[in-house]
Amino acid sequence: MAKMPVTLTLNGMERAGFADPGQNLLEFLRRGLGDLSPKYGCGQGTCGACTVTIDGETQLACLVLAETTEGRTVGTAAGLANGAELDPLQTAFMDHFAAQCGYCTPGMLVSARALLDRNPKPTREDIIEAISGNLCRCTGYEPIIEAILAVSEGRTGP
Amino acid sequence: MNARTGGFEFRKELFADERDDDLNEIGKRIRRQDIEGHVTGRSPFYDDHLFDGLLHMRCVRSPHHHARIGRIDTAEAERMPGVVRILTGKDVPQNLNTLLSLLDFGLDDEPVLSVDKAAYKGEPVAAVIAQTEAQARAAVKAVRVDWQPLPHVLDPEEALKPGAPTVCETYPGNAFVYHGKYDHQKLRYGDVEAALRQADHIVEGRYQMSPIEQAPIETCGAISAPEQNGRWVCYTGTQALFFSLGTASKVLNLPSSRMHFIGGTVGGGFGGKVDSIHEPLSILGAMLTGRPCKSQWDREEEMQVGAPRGAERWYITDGVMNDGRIVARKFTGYFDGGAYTRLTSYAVIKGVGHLPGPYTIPNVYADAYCVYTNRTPATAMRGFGITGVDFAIEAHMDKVAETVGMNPIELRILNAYRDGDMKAHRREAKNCAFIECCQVVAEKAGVTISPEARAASSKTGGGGERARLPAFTATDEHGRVEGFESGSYARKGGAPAAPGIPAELTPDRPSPPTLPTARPVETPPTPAPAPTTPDQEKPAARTPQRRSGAVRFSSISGFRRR
Amino acid sequence: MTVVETYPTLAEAARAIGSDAAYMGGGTVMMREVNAGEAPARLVRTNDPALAQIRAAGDAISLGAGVTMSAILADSGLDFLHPVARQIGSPQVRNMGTVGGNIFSPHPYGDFAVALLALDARVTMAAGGARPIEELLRGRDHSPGLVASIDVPRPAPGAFGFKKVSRVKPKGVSVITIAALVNRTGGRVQNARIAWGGMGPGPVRGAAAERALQGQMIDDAMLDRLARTAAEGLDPPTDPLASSWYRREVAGVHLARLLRSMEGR
Amino acid sequence: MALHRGRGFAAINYPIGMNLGGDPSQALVHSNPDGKFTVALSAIDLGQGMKSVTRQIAAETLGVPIADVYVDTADSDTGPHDMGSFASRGTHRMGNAVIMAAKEARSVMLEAAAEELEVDASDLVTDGKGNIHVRGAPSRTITTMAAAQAAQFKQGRTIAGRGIFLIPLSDVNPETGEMSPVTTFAHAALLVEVEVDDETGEVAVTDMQSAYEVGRALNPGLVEQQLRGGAWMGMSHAAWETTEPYYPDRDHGAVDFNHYLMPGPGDLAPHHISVLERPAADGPFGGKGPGEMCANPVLPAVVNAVYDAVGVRIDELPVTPEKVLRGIKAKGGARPRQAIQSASSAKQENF
Repeated sequence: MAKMPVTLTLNGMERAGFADPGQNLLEFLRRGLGDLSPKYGCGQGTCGACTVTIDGETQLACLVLAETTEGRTVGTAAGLANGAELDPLQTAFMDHFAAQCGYCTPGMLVSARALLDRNPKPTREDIIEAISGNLCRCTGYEPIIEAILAVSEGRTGP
Repeated sequence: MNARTGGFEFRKELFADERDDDLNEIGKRIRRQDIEGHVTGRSPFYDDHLFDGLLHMRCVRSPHHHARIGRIDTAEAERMPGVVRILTGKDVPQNLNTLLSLLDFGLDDEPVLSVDKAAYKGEPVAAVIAQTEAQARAAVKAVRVDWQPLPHVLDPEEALKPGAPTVCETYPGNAFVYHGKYDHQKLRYGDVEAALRQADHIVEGRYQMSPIEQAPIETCGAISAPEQNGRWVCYTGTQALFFSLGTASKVLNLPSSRMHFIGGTVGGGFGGKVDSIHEPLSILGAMLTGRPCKSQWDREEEMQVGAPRGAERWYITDGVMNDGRIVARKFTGYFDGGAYTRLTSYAVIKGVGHLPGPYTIPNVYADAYCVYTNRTPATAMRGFGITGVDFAIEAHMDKVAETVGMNPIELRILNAYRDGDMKAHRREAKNCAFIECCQVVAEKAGVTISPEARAASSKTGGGGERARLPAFTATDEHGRVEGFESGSYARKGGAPAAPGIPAELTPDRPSPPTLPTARPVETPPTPAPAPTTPDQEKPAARTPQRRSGAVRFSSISGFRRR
Repeated sequence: MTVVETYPTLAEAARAIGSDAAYMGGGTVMMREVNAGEAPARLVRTNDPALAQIRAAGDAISLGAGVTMSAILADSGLDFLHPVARQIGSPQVRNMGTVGGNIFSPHPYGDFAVALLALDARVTMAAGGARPIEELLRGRDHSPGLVASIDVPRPAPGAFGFKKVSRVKPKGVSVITIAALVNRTGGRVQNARIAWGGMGPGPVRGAAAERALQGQMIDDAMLDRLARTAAEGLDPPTDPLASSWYRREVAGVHLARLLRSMEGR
Repeated sequence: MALHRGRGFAAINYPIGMNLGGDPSQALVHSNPDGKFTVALSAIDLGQGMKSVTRQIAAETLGVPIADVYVDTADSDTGPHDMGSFASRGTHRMGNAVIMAAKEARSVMLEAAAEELEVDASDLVTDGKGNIHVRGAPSRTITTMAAAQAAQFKQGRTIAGRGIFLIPLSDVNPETGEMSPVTTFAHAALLVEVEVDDETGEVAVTDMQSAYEVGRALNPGLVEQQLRGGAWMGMSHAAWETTEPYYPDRDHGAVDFNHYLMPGPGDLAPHHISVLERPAADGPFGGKGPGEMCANPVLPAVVNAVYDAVGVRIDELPVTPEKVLRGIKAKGGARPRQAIQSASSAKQENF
């Protein structure tokens, strides 16, 4: 069974690996490239824990064939911070107790970042819509919504 | 939607004299220690440990609710690409366990991989180990099992009727056996029938709690690998590290010192990660292949094979006076345990100890059953043993309030337990705050309650008469079961097991040759003396009428049956 | 084990597909099968840029089969389809899921196809030729070939309505989906097209509702009658979301509410 | 053709810890030479905040700043035995074990400091900021770092402690059920407001007012996470979730999150929480465990509210639109009761 070489830009760096036929991007990122920030929650496209961006759009890595990302730009939660400097959303999640078990958090942050990138001043309803594909079982939603609102309104601290 | 977000109201004025609020770190809203790992995606969940050459394990499962297993033919599957090994029940050193055997609670009733029959849809009978998950999935389909379907039963009350199919041969009557003696756990406090005869109103109800999936976003699983020096490392999402270690030690017949369990960062549990399914399986896979091996449920398995909180059915009959006082409460409860015990037997006792809810009622009766049915075994889930019966009690209280024409909050305060009251399990209540919670909500929600209800307090009005045990308690031998030996919660005839983890596991047959590393189990050290009890509840003032059969069961901390 | 073949054009993909392969569009349905080991041994896909094209000439709109829900939402000329596209899946799924794929999505998915059915869309096949979507939906489980594009006539202002009933807000899957195209002559309904999701094995026309509407003025009494009879002749499924009984009971209620909201009542 | 508003009330108590006891937890605490402490446990953090709450408990007991303590869990080679994170036992059981271990370590630290300051250890206090000084004489002081260094390199002392907490296993009487279950109970009361659609049976939770008694909110942020999340889960159990929608029939069990129903962020109801603290005598700083009980009152409160709204008793969970609609039809229409309305809340809205 021939493996396919895949080269893509992951969080700003060119990365390459070999994908199995039919392998999804989630497995390729995690096992192939060692980016463990996207999480497996269902493999069915129903939980959002594997949310990444592909060419700037949020997608579900478990529903993307790894081989189709050749030459594309992929972003994950591991790339949110600028070096040691956290994204304001990450800081807000920390201050607002917007994570409990932390398993949905990377995907949630990718969705939240994508929202603020295209709509810096979302309403509460916009935020609800934007995170509706990211399940938090703990939950979680109220402080998450509040943390995203805080960033959009320029509030810092808890 | 305008939900108020963040923060809550502290009612610091309540119980202020019982508290020291002048502390440095306690009571402060301090960031979580693990939060930076969570928001950067660096927190190490069990599946975040990468191993070169990781093998993947997937199980062959029963498509039937209940079926005898004929031949399991793995020949074709073993020839499939990437398949390294296929395990069946004969590969498991001690292929029968019950989760709470570590507490000497219940009889071993559940195989790791079933050999003779499957008692629920989804029960595993073989485990394929392959180089990729896709290869394992493909090979699972190629394993041929001769299934001979058997009649099945899915409703717990049906399962208790004579002639119902036996689900779990360990308990032929389809009910867990308590104290080697009864097919249910009893609670008898006072004389409920007499009190019901004198009550102004009888209020009856039947309540059904649904089966609930824990649904952590991280599915259950474990990765095990050969470590140095004849040990195995196991990265796990368990909720109970030593529970899983003890279970693995037992079913693998392997001393705990030969295993290294690492976990503690878990993507949600809610009770479903106590069952310790994947740890022994993945270690066994690593032992038999010499390579790292992962056992993990996909979402479909998590939802239908992973144990839910089982359904519960409760019947409640209350005797109520015109003024709202509840003078008698009678329960019959059926916990749907599924095909094997897991933790349901314990939840029944927890539920019985909780009755009749946060109320002081002079006559209480309960029969609570742990019933076997041909469905996925039930296990812990947030509130196990309590959530279902609280639903029943509090829905019932609403009917009682309607019957006597009383505000439902007042009704609860009128019947509430207070410091010093005697509870139905014959211990005094203390540290109560039920009345105050009711009062705070009534005030916040603008519900008018009587001056008496507003003035009530958990700290006053209890004890005295309310601390007295009933003058007479009606007991009975209904539900007597033969063939089990009295002396524990469920014990069949035979010598009692030795204490401690490994000794309980003493295999009754040689270890299979496939486990070259297995060694005789070590005898645990003599148990240490019990530490003093910190502030335990005061026992009831009066000795109950009968104590026969009461036991103290051994636990891994060294307590011995007396 | 699944092998994926990617072709530069739809025509080549159509020639390659054969009977042992499945076509993969946006992947939101098919990749789940791949992950579960349930997909056919061969998957065929294409990078054909034509599939992602949206063309509008007056009221005639053509959507390439590979147009995503997000692409529809980003096109202000397709405003009548926005309430439909917005209700498909989660934001992530809308960035992936395609119009063509939605036509073949099994219950409880395929809400966009319900809208296309009410709008009387015509489907152009890769092999050439066009046919009504209703015909394609009837035969969709029997390898009808690959879809190239879908022609959607723009409805008259206010004539098209869409409603998705779900248990989870804002993104639950469909208990019932309703699309209604209600054209009128002299205030009376003429040739209304009512399409249901969740009321049969796939998107189906609501014959009873269409009959009840024919030639009628829409008023409260008419809507009450419609609510009682709209589900006649339909055989909705029982699934974890709702029973057949429940769907039948409330289908007419939701249809009447949709029509009432289209009336601005 | 109407939305009916109803209010339902429920209140509960909840036993903390494994019911019958016999569930020990152990902890080890030790200091590095620079006075920074490691707490070694085998407890599990599955989101409830075990690492964080034990860190605060250790810092408080040791008398050092939170930043000087790190909790390491769960490695069976280094963390001593613990029964696990379930049954609301974590904070109560492990918290006590950590206190015991931290007290022992603290006493060695104070002895080391006493030797350096040439005073009696019983005269020393910590300021929680990294200093140890003589009670009433803050100028006679030594840092915890200096004390730890002295202990390690001059005095040969081990600043370390061991802790265990165990409530011994209780008997259970087969005839009467007499037992000594848990020693500690948390409490909660909750009033929920719903809107019921009498044509579709749909129920929306529109507001929740609650009071939770948690013994002691050791970290209000963590407590709030539990209470908000748990109440959401209670709402979910009340009206959405089940693995077997047609129980006891096993058909149609959900296998994904599209079919296993849970409320989405758009279903959130405002939840107004009040926290009461009646410390448990045997709880760590009085703390109980809020993690399980927070869900429980919501389930009955919702069915009681539905009855209040339309007069239909739903005695089988979950409260699906189908069950409500069948109930309404059996009664020949909604029968609003609105028995526990407040002055402003009772109203009926037409479409």
